[in-house]
Amino acid sequence: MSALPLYAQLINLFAAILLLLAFAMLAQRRVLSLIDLFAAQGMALAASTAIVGWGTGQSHLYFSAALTLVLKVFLLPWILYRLIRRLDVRWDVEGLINIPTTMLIGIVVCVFSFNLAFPISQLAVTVTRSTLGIAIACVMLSFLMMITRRKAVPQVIGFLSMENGLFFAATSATYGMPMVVELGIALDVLVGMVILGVFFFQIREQFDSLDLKHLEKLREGE
Amino acid sequence: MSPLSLCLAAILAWLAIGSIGLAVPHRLKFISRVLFPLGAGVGFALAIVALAALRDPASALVLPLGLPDLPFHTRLDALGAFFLAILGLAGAAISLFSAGYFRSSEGTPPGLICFEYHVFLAAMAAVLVADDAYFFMVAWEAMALASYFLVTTEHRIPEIRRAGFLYLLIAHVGAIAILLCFGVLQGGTGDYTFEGMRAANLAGAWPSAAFFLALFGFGAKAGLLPLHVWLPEAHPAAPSPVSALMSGVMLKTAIYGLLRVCFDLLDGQQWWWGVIALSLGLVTALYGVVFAAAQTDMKRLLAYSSIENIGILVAGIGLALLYSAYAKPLLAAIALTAVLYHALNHAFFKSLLFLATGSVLHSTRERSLGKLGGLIHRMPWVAALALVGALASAGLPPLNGFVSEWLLLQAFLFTPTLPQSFVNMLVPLAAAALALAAAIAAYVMVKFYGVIFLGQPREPNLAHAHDAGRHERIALAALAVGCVLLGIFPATVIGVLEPVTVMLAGTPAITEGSGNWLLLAPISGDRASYSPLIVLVVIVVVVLATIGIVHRLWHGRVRRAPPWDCGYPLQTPRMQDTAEGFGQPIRQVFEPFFRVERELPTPFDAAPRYSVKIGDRLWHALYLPIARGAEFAARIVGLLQQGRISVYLTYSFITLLALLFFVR
Amino acid sequence: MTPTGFVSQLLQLVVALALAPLLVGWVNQCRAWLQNKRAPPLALPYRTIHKLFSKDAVVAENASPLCRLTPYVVFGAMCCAAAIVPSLATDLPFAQAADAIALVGLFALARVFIALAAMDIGTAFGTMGARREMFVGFLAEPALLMVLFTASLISGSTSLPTIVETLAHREFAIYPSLAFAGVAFTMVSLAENARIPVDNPSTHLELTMIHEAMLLEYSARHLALIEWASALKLFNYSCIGLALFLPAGIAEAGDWPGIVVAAPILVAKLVAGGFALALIETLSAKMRIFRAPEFLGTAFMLAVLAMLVNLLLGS
Amino acid sequence: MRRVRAARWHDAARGTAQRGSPHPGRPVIEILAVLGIPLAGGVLLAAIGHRREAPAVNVVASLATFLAAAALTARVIADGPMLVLGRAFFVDSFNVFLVALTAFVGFTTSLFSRPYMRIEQEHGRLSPARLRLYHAMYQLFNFTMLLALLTNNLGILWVALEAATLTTVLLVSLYRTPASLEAAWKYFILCGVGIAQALFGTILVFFAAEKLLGAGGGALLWTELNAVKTQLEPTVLSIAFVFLLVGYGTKVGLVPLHNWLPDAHAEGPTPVSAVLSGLLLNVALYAVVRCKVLVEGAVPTSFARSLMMGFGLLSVVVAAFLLSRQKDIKRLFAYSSIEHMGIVTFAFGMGGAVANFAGLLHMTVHSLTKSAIFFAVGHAAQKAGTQVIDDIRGLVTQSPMIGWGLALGTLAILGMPPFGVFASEFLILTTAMREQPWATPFLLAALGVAFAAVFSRVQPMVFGETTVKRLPHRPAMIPVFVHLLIVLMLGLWIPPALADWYREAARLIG
Repeated sequence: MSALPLYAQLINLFAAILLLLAFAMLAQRRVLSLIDLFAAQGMALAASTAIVGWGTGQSHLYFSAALTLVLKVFLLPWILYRLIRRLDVRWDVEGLINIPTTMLIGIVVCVFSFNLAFPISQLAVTVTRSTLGIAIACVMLSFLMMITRRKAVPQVIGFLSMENGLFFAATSATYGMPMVVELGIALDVLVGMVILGVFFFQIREQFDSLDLKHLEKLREGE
Repeated sequence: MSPLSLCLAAILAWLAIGSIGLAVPHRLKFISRVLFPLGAGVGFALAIVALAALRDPASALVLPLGLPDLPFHTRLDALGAFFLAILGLAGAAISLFSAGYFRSSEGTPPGLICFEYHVFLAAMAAVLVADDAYFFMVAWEAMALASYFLVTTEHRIPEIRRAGFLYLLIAHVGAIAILLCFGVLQGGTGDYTFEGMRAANLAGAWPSAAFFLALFGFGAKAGLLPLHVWLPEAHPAAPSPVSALMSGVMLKTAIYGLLRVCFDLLDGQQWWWGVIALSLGLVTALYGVVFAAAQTDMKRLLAYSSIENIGILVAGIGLALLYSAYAKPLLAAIALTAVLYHALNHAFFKSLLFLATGSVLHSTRERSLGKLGGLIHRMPWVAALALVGALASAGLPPLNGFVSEWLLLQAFLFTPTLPQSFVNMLVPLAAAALALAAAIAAYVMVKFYGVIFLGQPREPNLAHAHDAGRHERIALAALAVGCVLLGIFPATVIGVLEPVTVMLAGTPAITEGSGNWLLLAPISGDRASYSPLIVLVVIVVVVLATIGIVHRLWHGRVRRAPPWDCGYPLQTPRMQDTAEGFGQPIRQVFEPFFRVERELPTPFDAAPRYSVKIGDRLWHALYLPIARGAEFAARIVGLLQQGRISVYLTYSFITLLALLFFVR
Repeated sequence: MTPTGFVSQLLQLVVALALAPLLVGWVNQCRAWLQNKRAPPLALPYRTIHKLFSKDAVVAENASPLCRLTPYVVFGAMCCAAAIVPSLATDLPFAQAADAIALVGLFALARVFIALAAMDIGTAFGTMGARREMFVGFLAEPALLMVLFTASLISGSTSLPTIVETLAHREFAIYPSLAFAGVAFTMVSLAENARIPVDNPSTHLELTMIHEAMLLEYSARHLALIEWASALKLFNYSCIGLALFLPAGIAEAGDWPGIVVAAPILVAKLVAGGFALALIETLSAKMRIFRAPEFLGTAFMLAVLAMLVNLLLGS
Repeated sequence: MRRVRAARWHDAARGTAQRGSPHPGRPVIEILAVLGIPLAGGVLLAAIGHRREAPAVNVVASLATFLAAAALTARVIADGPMLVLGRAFFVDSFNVFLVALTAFVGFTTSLFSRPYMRIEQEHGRLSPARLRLYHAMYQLFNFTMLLALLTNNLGILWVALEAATLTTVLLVSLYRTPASLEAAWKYFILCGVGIAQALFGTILVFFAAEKLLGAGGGALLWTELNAVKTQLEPTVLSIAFVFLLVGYGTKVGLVPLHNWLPDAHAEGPTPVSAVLSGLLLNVALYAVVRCKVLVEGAVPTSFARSLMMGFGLLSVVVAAFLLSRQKDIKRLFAYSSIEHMGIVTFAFGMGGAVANFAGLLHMTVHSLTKSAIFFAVGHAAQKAGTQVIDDIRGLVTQSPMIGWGLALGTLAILGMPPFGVFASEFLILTTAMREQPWATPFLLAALGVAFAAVFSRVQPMVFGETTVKRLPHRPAMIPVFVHLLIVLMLGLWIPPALADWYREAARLIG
């Protein structure tokens, strides 16, 4: 490991933090704390992006780091906070299926994604290749989180953190996608968030709750 | 202009007539007095062209339509020409009848009926000239569609809708099988023209696969057991000319397809194909005729009798396959002649009978045999002409039905020359079954004719029944004359058939020298010979002579008196046998065939009523289980979709993981 | 058509028309003796026919032309049949026109017409008779066909004269198949000629009638013709039986003495056959109508079995 | 002449020839028009979409788009595939044909939506504000799809598809009923998650290509990738393809990722169902196929093909059985869309000239027929005031046009000749018979079940005694019959130009 330059070690550190945060979100019950965790994840992501940019001299990564910072650390959490307050579901607590099992599945998924990523990262030219596995793991974990959630807001947060994982993969495994694409992605995420915000209200006024169990009417089997 | 292009022109003409009808949907007089006779004319012309082209070498033509790599190939050879002739003749007569038939439009406007009717005709003709898989399938399914819409003309009646659905479903399944059959036949060459299929040589089990697919697919259209269920539903549902067209001509297109595949496109027939086709055909024949005997609806009865005739045809095809598998072309030729001849005969007499039921239906508004009777006094024309049809269909000499059965039985009698002893044992049984079927057919026809036309009217309103109109009479008469002529000039007809048998079996059925225009003798004079004309003449002479002598030697005085009936005074029409009563012996003998639901009155019933419903065992044994199976599978699959989004997400998640797992 | 052929053809037809009623009379007489009753005179059938011819025909009011035409058609069909079946000689030009299958067809034609005529009036008994007649027929007809097929498989031909020639002049051999066929044929002809055990020609109990029930509405010349036709039918069946199972004595093509000899031989055979028929009728009892299918089914099976046996052992 | 063009197509397909090399007269204007008109129309309608002339504007915009697309198509047919605006846009026969189709169906649907939406408004299901939203989103949706088709950049392709999801989510939830909200929510979440996987796949492709093409943007351009596809890293690409297939496959509606599809189709307004079935699914499939081409080049084994065949077959079978449980008419046809997408996927999975040809043909006829059916169904549902099959009866007796449109459309979609759907199914089945005999029994069983299921439901709707009432406005039946006529023509005669076009596209897909 000592062979690695400092920035690479830093990136690995941040990668580990991201993974940790992903697990934390998987286990987290309370909506507000979820949002905080999400913001933290964004922070870590922005930091790692910036470091990659600094380490490899890819100047455009600074932009994307800034973008991430603005979007995922300030804008989205802010929107979420406001929504929570307006919908006052602040004290919404998720009745999770028991956490140990979820954790166990999560770990299995992690191992799987590391295995999956291993042959790929062998081919990578980038120094930060070993982080690809972590990126996949993050994606999978947030997927798992979305599955386990019964309420609308946490599910959306899971969706957004999945976006984080992807973004991390993009920056760490490859030194960032072309700017156009990143902008487009960012725009989509933002718009999507707004639309979801609108949705929350509509769902509220229809079912006066954000519990997804109201959204199970359309079905085939009975 | 070549015959083929003339045939195509005829198809176009029919389409044009139909479109004109569609353009003026409600002008009934114009449609019935101009368009339908026009269609009849086209049909007659087509028949003449086809008959003329029968001896010509096959001519082919490629139309600039169809798929880019597979344009519509058309070809006119002896086989196609013969069936075109059937289509043309029967179609002409039926169109003429329809001119008088379609009066008030119950469900569908007459223009639309005219359109569907002529598209139906055109599609059948197209099937017969098609020379590549795609064109064939297009024409085939267009035929099914047009007939479906014709069947559901009076779509307000739920039974009719149900019948139509069943018909289209089975037709579609059959069509899929035929498509697969072509898929096998092209043998990996990717060439879907029939030419390519002839060239392709199939290895191993593929030919058998093709044969079975063809038997299934065409059997579904022909009403072969166990795919016959649609037939007795659809035929009664349709307007009578349409039933006549379906039963008289459309079923023949299925026979055409079977012949085309088995003898033209496939080579190297296996003897056991023959055995299977033979047994299946005979089972179908017996099944059909036994059910016909038990029917109480005149059109259902005829529909079941069509099933019987189809069975006989398929049995003949099986026999021909058997012979050609054992390289006995002459015998195969005889069997094929019998098949073709019977197809021709059936087209005539079954159309005649269906049209006759149409006239009865029109003048009495009554389809159930239990409410008819004594119509020979009210509608003498129809009665007289229907008698010809009934006798022909009962297979009595000297009419046409007998000739084909005679030929087929002759063909059976030659089997001892086969190497396979097992087959030799089987074929006499087959002959016995055929004879039995023919005998029951006579029973059925006596029931049909006797209950409808003879006896006393079973309902008062029958007193107002009126005879058929001009067009209808002419059409019926034409068909009846056809039955007689086909019956008394077999040698000539077989001479006409010769090119077809030569094409299919490689040799004519009648060897030179044996027999002449008067005497039909397949192998040799002292082997077997039959001359209906002489028989007819002798019978007529004897009858006339007897009449003359009796009136000469004694007298011809006649007194009218009320019927005696053993002196029983209080005769009412209800005392005659009903249809149920007449069929009851057969029902009793063949009890296991039926699924009988009886409703017996108790002694205390205020209004006692006795009713018997005859059901088809196969329906309950085969079709309902399949339907239930599909429903069950659907329920299982439906369970996948529980409406919970997390479940759906899990699906995606697991799919993803599984795929990734398998990829690495 | 050779002159001898023409002559023998004509002769045979005349003989058939002449002898048929006599045969009926003979059978009735034998039966009377066997049941020790006083026998009716042998020539009674002739007298009956004559009497009927001279009576006025009474036809039901609602009878259609079909009803009046039928007797003639039936009679004509039976005459044709009589012309086909070789009773005296095998040199029958007309037999060319109709072979064994056509013969069965002719019988069927007669049956269908008479059944239709019976339904024409629309009386209870008429329709019942028609139903039962067709019911008996649909099993008897194929059985007869199978019997004929057995013979034609032996002789390799379906034309009756050829069959008879081959059968008459083969070197002596046991044909087990013919034994089966013989039994089957006997049963069939009992049924077809409305004899006990299937039907009773001399019954007057309506509910048991088959053949008679169909004739209830006929009178005078029509009845006479039908009676004569059924006599011819009996004659034809006997001749078929004789031709198939003891063909000896039927004349070859073109030997005059043969024909001269053939006539007395035929008479002798018929006398024996008629007695046998009477015997069977006396010994057996009439069975319920719904036992008939079993009886005829047995006959059918036997006939098919005969064919199978023939394929198995013979040829 | 055709030879020459074919040759040009060929090296175009290799893509190396014209990298950078200036192409004679690039259709910049057309492309800008095709993309710009709907965008501008969307913006305009966002402002005035509630006025009573808005529907007309909508129609005009769609018409203009269609004309521009036609012009573009003409150009591409005339002088081969080309890169436009640097390397941002790439048009070849494959996507230009989809562009034309999309623009055409978009146009006819706008024609249909005019009376339909007015009737909805009179039935009081829509407020003017919603109508404005509807019109704006309709145009934007067209824009996103055309963008997805035209762009040369896999990343932009992803962005466009995501945007398409967003716009349609708003359209699906237009009525704000509980059911429509539920449908929209599921649609959003499932497709969002799915398409996120697709993004990951795209990243992996980028990651693999970067080594060859350098990080400088070129590594996401399809033409560049296509040029070097043989040298791409197989393991990475195969994993990438899994992500891409699962991602875009969710939008195609492949079983078991299809669960959003019936809900979205059933609950949205009918014009939206029409464009979803007729266009969106096609575009998503287009994305899958583009990626498949790359993977095919990189991975020696045939795993991409077998994956697609597997998904296709599964979709066909499952959808066929689900069809026989439907009570809602729009759900019914939604499932039939799943079935047909399965068929097309299966065809592309088999690959080869004939199968690809058939697949393209099937895409065309399916979107035409299915949108026609939805038009008819929409009006039928409006007449009966419900989408429940059992409550819609006897259409022909009351309004023959709608009844016959529905009946013929149904028969066409069920693969009845002489309609075009049969032509493609004929080719697919016979090819399968030759190359994948094992698959044919499943396909046939599925087709049979589907026929029984759909037709047994539609027949009583069309025929029989009627329950339906009159409409306040004349229904728009012209689009229905125009579509059906085209489909009929394609069944009987495929114009040679169109055939060449399909062939060349099929060759590109490989």
